[in-house]
Amino acid sequence: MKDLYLYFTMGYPDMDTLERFISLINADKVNGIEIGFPSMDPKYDGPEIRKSHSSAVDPGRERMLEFLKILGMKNIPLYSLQYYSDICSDIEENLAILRESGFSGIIVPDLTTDYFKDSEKVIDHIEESGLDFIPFFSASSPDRVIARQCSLTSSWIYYGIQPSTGINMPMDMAPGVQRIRSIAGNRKMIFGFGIRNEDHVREAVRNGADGIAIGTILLKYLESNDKNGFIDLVERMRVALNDNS
Amino acid sequence: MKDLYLYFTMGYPDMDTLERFISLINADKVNGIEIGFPSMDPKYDGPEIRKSHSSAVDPGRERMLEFLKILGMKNIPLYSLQYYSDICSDIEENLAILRESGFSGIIVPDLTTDYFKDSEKVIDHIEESGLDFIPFFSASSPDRVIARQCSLTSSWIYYGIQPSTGINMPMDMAPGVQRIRSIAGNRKMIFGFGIRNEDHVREAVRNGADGIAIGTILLKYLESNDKNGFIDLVERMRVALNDNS
Amino acid sequence: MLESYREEIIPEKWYNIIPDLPEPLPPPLDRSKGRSSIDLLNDIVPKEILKQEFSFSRYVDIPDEVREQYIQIGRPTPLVRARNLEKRLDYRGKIFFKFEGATVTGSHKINTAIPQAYYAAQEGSSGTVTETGAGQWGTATALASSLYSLPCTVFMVRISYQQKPGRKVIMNTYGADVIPSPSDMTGSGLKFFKENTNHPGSLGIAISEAVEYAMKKNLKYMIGSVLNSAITHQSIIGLETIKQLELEGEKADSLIGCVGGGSNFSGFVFPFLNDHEDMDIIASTAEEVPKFTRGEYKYDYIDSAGILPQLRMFSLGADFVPPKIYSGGLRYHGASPSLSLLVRNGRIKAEDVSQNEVIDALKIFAGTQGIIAAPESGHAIASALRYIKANKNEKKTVVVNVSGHGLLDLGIFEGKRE
Amino acid sequence: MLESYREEIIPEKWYNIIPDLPEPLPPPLDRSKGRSSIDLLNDIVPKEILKQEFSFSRYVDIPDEVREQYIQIGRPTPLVRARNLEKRLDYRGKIFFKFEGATVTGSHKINTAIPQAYYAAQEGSSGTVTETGAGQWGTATALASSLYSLPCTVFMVRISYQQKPGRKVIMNTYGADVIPSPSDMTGSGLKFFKENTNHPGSLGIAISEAVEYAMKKNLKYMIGSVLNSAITHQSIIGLETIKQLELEGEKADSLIGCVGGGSNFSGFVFPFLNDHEDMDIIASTAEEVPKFTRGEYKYDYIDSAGILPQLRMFSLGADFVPPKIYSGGLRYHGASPSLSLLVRNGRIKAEDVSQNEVIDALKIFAGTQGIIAAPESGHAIASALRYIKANKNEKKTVVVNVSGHGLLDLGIFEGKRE
Ligand SMILES: Cc1ncc(COP(=O)(O)O)c(C=O)c1O
Ligand SMILES: Cc1ncc(COP(=O)(O)O)c(C=O)c1O
Repeated sequence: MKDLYLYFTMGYPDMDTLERFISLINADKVNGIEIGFPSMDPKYDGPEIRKSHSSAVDPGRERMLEFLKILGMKNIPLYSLQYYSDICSDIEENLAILRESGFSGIIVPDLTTDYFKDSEKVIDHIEESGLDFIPFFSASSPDRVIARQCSLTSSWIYYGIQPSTGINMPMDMAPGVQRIRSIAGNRKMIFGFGIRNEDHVREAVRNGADGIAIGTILLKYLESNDKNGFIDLVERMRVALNDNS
Repeated sequence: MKDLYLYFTMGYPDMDTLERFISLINADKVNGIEIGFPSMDPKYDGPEIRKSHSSAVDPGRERMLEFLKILGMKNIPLYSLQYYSDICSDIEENLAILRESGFSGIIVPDLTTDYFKDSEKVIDHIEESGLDFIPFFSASSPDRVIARQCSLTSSWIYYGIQPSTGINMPMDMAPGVQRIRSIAGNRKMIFGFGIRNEDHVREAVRNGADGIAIGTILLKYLESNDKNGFIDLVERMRVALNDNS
Repeated sequence: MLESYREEIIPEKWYNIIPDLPEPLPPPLDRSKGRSSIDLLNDIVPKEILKQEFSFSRYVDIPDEVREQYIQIGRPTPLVRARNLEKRLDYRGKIFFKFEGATVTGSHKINTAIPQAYYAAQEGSSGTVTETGAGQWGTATALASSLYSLPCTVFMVRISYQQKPGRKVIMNTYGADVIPSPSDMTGSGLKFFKENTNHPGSLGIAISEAVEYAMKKNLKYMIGSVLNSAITHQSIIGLETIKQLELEGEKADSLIGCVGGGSNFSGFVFPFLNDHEDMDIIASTAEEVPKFTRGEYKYDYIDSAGILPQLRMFSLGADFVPPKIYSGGLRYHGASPSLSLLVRNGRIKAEDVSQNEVIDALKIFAGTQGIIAAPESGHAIASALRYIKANKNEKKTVVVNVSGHGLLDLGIFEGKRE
Repeated sequence: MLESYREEIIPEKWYNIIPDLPEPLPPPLDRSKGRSSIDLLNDIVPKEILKQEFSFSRYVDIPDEVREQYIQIGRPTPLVRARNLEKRLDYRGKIFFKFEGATVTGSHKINTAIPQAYYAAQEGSSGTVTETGAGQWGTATALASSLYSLPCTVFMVRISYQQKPGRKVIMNTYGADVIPSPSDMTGSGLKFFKENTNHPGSLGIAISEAVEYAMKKNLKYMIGSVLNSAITHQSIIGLETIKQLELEGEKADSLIGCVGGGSNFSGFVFPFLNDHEDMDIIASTAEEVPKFTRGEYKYDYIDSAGILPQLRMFSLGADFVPPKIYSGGLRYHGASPSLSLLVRNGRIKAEDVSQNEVIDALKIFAGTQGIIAAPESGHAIASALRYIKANKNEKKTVVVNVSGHGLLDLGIFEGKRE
């Protein structure tokens, strides 16, 4: 069985809608939920998710903690997606909140690119705090960075197929995946960025994905409050994933 | 013993002087005399011999025959040097005169260069008339021309060291001579053109000359009527020749 | 065996350094509000090029057809021991130069023009468009397009258009249309053209025009430098050099090249990096365009108009209009991200050279090796002369990439200073 | 192994055809009244060159130092299978071209300039002087002189001086002085200069000036073509080609080249002649300088003033002033004696090509092989195109000598007809 991870931006389109959609998620079908915390500059995201960051409604601290509590009760592993530029000043508190809300791990897309010198220290710190640091790799990750991060962590690996979320560039997936596999061994790899339909899912699986993460394609359902469409999409993705497993 | 050949232009500086100098020649020291018959265009000769052609006094037929008769009595082999352009119209009579005057052979410097197509016919004709056709070769003679002329003739070979008479260009004598030797075998080779002093003689002999021919350097003795100088020169050339043999 | 000699030197795969970098490469950045500026490339760049751009395979197969064209256009280019120059400098080490000016179009630019045109043709494109500074890239694009019967349009930085009429003649001879930039044919051009109809232009502006024109006319945009796919194609320079040095039984101690967008330098140097930890590597830039020494390492636009994505690189600002120096190919505000990363990280040393120093270096090189090198390449040569002077007593093996010939840039030899 | 590859292709000896000619070569003729015009060469030509000129060895050792310089200046030059051209012409045979434009000075001329300058330097000369038509020979002389630190003066046919300012810049860059000819610096020049200070000049006049200047200033006169020593040096073209074809497992059926004084053509073709009895060999000349088709086979002067000896050759008359065509290097009234002999004897076929046909051929070649060939070489290419058309259905292996590049002769591509 392959994994299905869903991505949401905190506060988008608003807290109530978001909560309603989260409540539709069935732990039988979905293996993980990623919550993106709105960033002033979500630079490695595509236009659609970027828009979700800038349009997200700020819930305030109270409301946010409440939301996280609800999330924590769903019995689905939770992962935060946060830019290091946003959390670096406040990392202790951030980690505490995540841990207390039952998060399993944290994805930091800009850590190794923009803060390479600090990255090992930060990874150690996160791991020591009791959260998993989820390595984020892409076809452009250098061998030595992959090897190093694998040695510092033990969780699954987030593999970004596309250069940013929500876009779809022609891609030869095999070489990048094979290279990471040859270094990371059998660690679980979840593929994300740019998965928009069942063909993309099947291609990811064919290329060795242990699961997929989707985000951009969910946005329109939340925006139009189309719950059936959302449920249907999750179902179709699930089927496409199983199709190959 | 190497051979020494002397060259004179008929009628230069005048018949009397020429005759007087010829009479100084000793058959012990000189192995052949070449007589150049003045040409309207002695093109393969250098400026000095060319001047001798243009300044030569025309003796008239009678006087010429008389001179040739005297020559014939010297008991030294005689060779004519004639441009084919001058004799082609009258070749029968020319050959008859030479034969009757006791000439041994004939050198035709322009035959193979300017009348290549006719050359074999002409050579045959000369040989059949009872005179030797003396092949004239130089470093520029092609292999096949050398081979062909050698097969049509049996006399010695005239080897022109320099591109024309009376000049002295830097020269690497060995390769040309060796090439001709490799085709002509042991045929006697007399080297001429540009021999002006004993060093030249020794160089020729060192390079395999069986003898040498001199002409341009004789001119000044005839012009100044310097008989002792002439005798002395011939003597010195003889010594230089023997020096190496 | 001749062919097999060539085939022995010409590699079968291009090399892409990204998987071997010491740090991850910051990805291109999409700052656009509407349509993704990365996604936009789908319309104007051949699919196969985008695949290469975004797949980051360490080795990329060179199609047989492209290898064949590499031979046709003069590859492998010679690696020559510059014995005359060594003598003149009284240098007891060794100086080699790789001469990309030996290609038929006169520079390394053809190395990437050919695969780009090849893929464009394979994918049924109706034509190509690009910008050119020095004229070398336009020339390469024009020929490559001609080889695949693709109509070609070139936006040429106006100052070069005026200084190098010969380049235009050659591009026309290859069948291309050449338009001085900024022009009134695109929005990005018109903006500057209206200000000053004799605006000298810049590569940044010309890129904007070419990209806009590609979108408008549904043409393929040819990538001259900066982007990783172009740099990957240029790896043929370094791969050949490694093989050639190996065949000569030599080992490089120092590599020196010039940097405009970074393609010839990176293509030359990158294949060496893995196995040669202790080499001196020097990137030579123009004092008038001091991207590494005075630029900032930041995300900045590829083009002046900001149509294309941003890249993390050393940059003087996408709106920087460089002075009119002879080295037209160095008049670019940035340098490719991978190279920028390695300069920032200290693996590659960067230095600026003035035009006067370049002129002197070009003259010494001409008088000894007989080669009229391109002004751009003159920076590499000048840096090599500096390096040799500074290491006079060490017997180093210095390898310089001479990216092009300067037979169409003779102004620099006439004592006319810009 | 790289060096050894080069050394495998570059011969150890030059080849001199004279001993292998079917007929004896008529010697140079000395029509001078005073001092022998042959003997005069002793003053102005290096001894070693005269030795080669008059010794007629079939093989002449190339000094090690000269072989080394041959590598420095870009030898061996490439032999390329012109696959793009074959495709364009839909030809089922094979077309190869030997590209002498790949030398650093851009033509075959450097092949003889180097040994001449080398011997001049060895013999302690104080400088060199020569003439140039297209500018290619002057460029080669300038560089070769620079390599041996010899001051160099070049008399450049005025029409070329005006049409090709770039050539002057390059010669100056190599350190040579360039004087438009006819000039007022010599008696032979002054004669024409007084008539018309803008006299277009001719190679014949420029040769006279250079020879006169050499005598006056005690310099070595560099022989650009026509004389046998220069042709012997050029045999490196054909010797390399033979080796390269052999390594490719190919056999030439046809050889095609262009003829000015005859040096590139003879150097290319002669080494083949002995072993290839049934090859088609075509010498291509300019319709405007139809030496073989309209000239006379006779003794004529090398130079206009008649300072040098006469040679037996096809000639349009030593005082012939050719029309101002782009192919400056073909504007010579005669052709070397050995070549003339072989044309007269029928072994080599000669044909004239018009400037318009050349322009078309150059464009086809540029568009397919990417090479901007010299206008002179355009004649060879045009003749090759004719030949291929005429032999469309035979699968011949045609080898064309492309004697130079035309990057400094772009006027011909601009549609400006002379
Ligand atoms: C001859 C030459 N060298 C170097 C460059 C600089 O470009 P890059 O840094 O991409 O090699 C150019 C660009 O036009 C060029 O023409
Ligand atoms: C490029 C080129 N080809 C051909 C020629 C003709 O000379 P030759 O017949 O001696 O090779 C010249 C002479 O300048 C030349 O520059």
